[in-house]
Amino acid sequence: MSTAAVLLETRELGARRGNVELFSGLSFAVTEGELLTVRGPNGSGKTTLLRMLCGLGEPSAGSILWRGEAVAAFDTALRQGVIYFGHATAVKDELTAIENLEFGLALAGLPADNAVVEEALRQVGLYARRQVPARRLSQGQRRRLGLARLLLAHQPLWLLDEPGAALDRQGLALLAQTVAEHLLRGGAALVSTHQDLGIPAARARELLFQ
Amino acid sequence: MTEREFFGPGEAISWALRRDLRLALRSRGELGVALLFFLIVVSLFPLSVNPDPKLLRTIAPGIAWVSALLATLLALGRLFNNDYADGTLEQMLLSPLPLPGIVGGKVLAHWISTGLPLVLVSPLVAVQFGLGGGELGVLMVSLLLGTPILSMLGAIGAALTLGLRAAPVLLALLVLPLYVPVLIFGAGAVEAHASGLGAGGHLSLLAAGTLLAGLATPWATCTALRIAYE
Amino acid sequence: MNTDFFALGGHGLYVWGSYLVTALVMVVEIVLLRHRRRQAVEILQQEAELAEEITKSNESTS
Amino acid sequence: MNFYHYAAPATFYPLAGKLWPWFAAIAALLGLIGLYIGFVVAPTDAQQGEVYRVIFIHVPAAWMSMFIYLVMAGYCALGLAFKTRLSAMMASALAPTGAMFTFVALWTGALWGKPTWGTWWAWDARMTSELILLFLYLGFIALQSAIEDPRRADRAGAVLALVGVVNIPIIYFSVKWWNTLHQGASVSLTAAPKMAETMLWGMLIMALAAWAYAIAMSLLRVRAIIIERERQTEWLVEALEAER
Repeated sequence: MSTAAVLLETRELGARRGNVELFSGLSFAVTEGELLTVRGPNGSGKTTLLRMLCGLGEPSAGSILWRGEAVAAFDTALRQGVIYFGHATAVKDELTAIENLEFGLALAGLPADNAVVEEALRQVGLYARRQVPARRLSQGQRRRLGLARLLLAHQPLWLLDEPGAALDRQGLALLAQTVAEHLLRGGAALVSTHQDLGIPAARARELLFQ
Repeated sequence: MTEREFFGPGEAISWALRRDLRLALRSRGELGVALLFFLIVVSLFPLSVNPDPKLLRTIAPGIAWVSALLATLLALGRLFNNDYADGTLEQMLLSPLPLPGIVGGKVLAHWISTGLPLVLVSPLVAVQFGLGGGELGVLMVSLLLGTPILSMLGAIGAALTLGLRAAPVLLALLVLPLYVPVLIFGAGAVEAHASGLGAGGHLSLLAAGTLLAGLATPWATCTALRIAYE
Repeated sequence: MNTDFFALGGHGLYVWGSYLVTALVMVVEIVLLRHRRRQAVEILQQEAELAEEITKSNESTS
Repeated sequence: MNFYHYAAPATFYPLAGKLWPWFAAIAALLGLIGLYIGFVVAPTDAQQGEVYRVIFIHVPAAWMSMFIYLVMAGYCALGLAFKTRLSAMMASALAPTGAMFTFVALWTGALWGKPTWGTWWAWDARMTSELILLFLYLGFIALQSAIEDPRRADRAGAVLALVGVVNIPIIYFSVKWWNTLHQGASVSLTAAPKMAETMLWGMLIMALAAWAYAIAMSLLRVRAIIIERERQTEWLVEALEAER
């Protein structure tokens, strides 16, 4: 087995929604350079798990460890080391594509200098629309804006919830490439998806939810 | 693959301030509504009581303050709701930037875009109600010192009612009782000045209140926001 | 007991009004509380019955 | 035998079941004694005549309304700090009783004020603060009932109660500063000699009765809350079975 460092670990993790148990006794670890794909039907708790892991919500049982240390919800270390890419795009209608990306990067604690931001927009194919208010972008283009943020992210762990939603084939390829490069740099990713994203990874595992 | 270790509150405040002010500028229409609401409510009072100049001058500060309270309340919905709906708020909670700083910056931006305009249009109230120059000055200073407290306390209520169906009504029920001291000192300052007692005491208490609220409320608001997600 | 006791120097209405409304509010509180408990227990029983039915139907189908 | 043992709903539910009848009995007994002192033993007041007898519920109700809010805030702080579910449940259980006492204090205050000062309502510091206290209680109850997830309801209510408890003295002093119309506090150490000793005793006993009543009510209510929250737990089904 590899000797890569463990980034995130869960021990006997459990979650409830109201009085219904979503999952329990979930223990796994994510190491550097590893891709963990979470699969399962709607309502099985995939999103709940991902939100819990980034600190948005407390488990009903068990614990989460970040680099070997137990962390609570909204833990500082977790907030510095993890990027969460959820259903909501966090794109502001009133701001232009370039402003959205700059504010998004700054919020994630990433440097947002102009040349880099423009290059990222060029890569996701939004350079021509960079000055357009986001209200006039399509759903897929909004997701691409999120992708541009990922391109520049250097948090070690990425939690991606249905990252392929609303993306066209070219967008999916770009997503796969971005995640693959992140893994090569020694990052790790936890991806919940229904599609096959075709991310090339040296070490990949699947987590199946019933 | 290293993460930056430290982010100061100044960075967070300036991020939220720049962003929310830019958003406010882009949606000026919405801001105008709160301001217009303030002016309409103020104008309703002389029509509902009696246009006797002496009476109007007596009730003017109270009316200006009650209207400011209501206008702030009306605008509070915007503080977190849009960010909640489009997912930006969860990114703020997950951001390595300190949350109290982000919240502080947001509240400051909210005050600049909704509270400060009220201060600036208050001379219109003075004209409508026949207030003298000195009284107007005290009214403006009291609004300037007091409306930040309204925004800061209101932020706690807005965070507590985040995403609830009954949020607007509930927000009023939660926040208005807490506004009582601000109302008393704010309106009282003008009265004290008019009766020759001097408004210094009232105004310094308002200033102290703003300072205290500025120190204490961001943390309460952050706790309330996190509770809404947990 | 005489009428003086209830009249309370002409202020009987105020005094008894206070005490009666207090008693009334307390009774209302107790009634609401009983209602709340009964409702909670009922929901609990309904849920238990529902769970039983589900297990039964599962047994019969399998 | 530790704090966490008794803080578990499973242990507290039967304990509360055993305790509440005692507090209810104490409340009834002390209430009867207090009423007897208030109406039979205590003499007619020289200045106010018979109407002062409202004091035997007005003052205890006003004390309880403030005391319960403080206790509630204390439970809320405990719940936020240690995430003990029971303390949050206790806070929710106390709120309606606190609101009830606040209403009683306002109602009896109005009925006392009319014959004594000739007005049902005056905007003095104590009455205004009491009114705002009622709004704070109602806001707390409304917020908790508007939130479906019990954990969020508990914690949001806790933040509100703590903000409220910081504000109550500020509200009180601001209103006091604004208007000092009312007579001074009826019971304070310096003013005590003004009042006949029997009156004081009556009032204290009534206050103790109100205190026991509040405990009995909150214990009963916390039991109902536990039933609502702990639905599928085995111990609860057994406990309910045993009670039948």
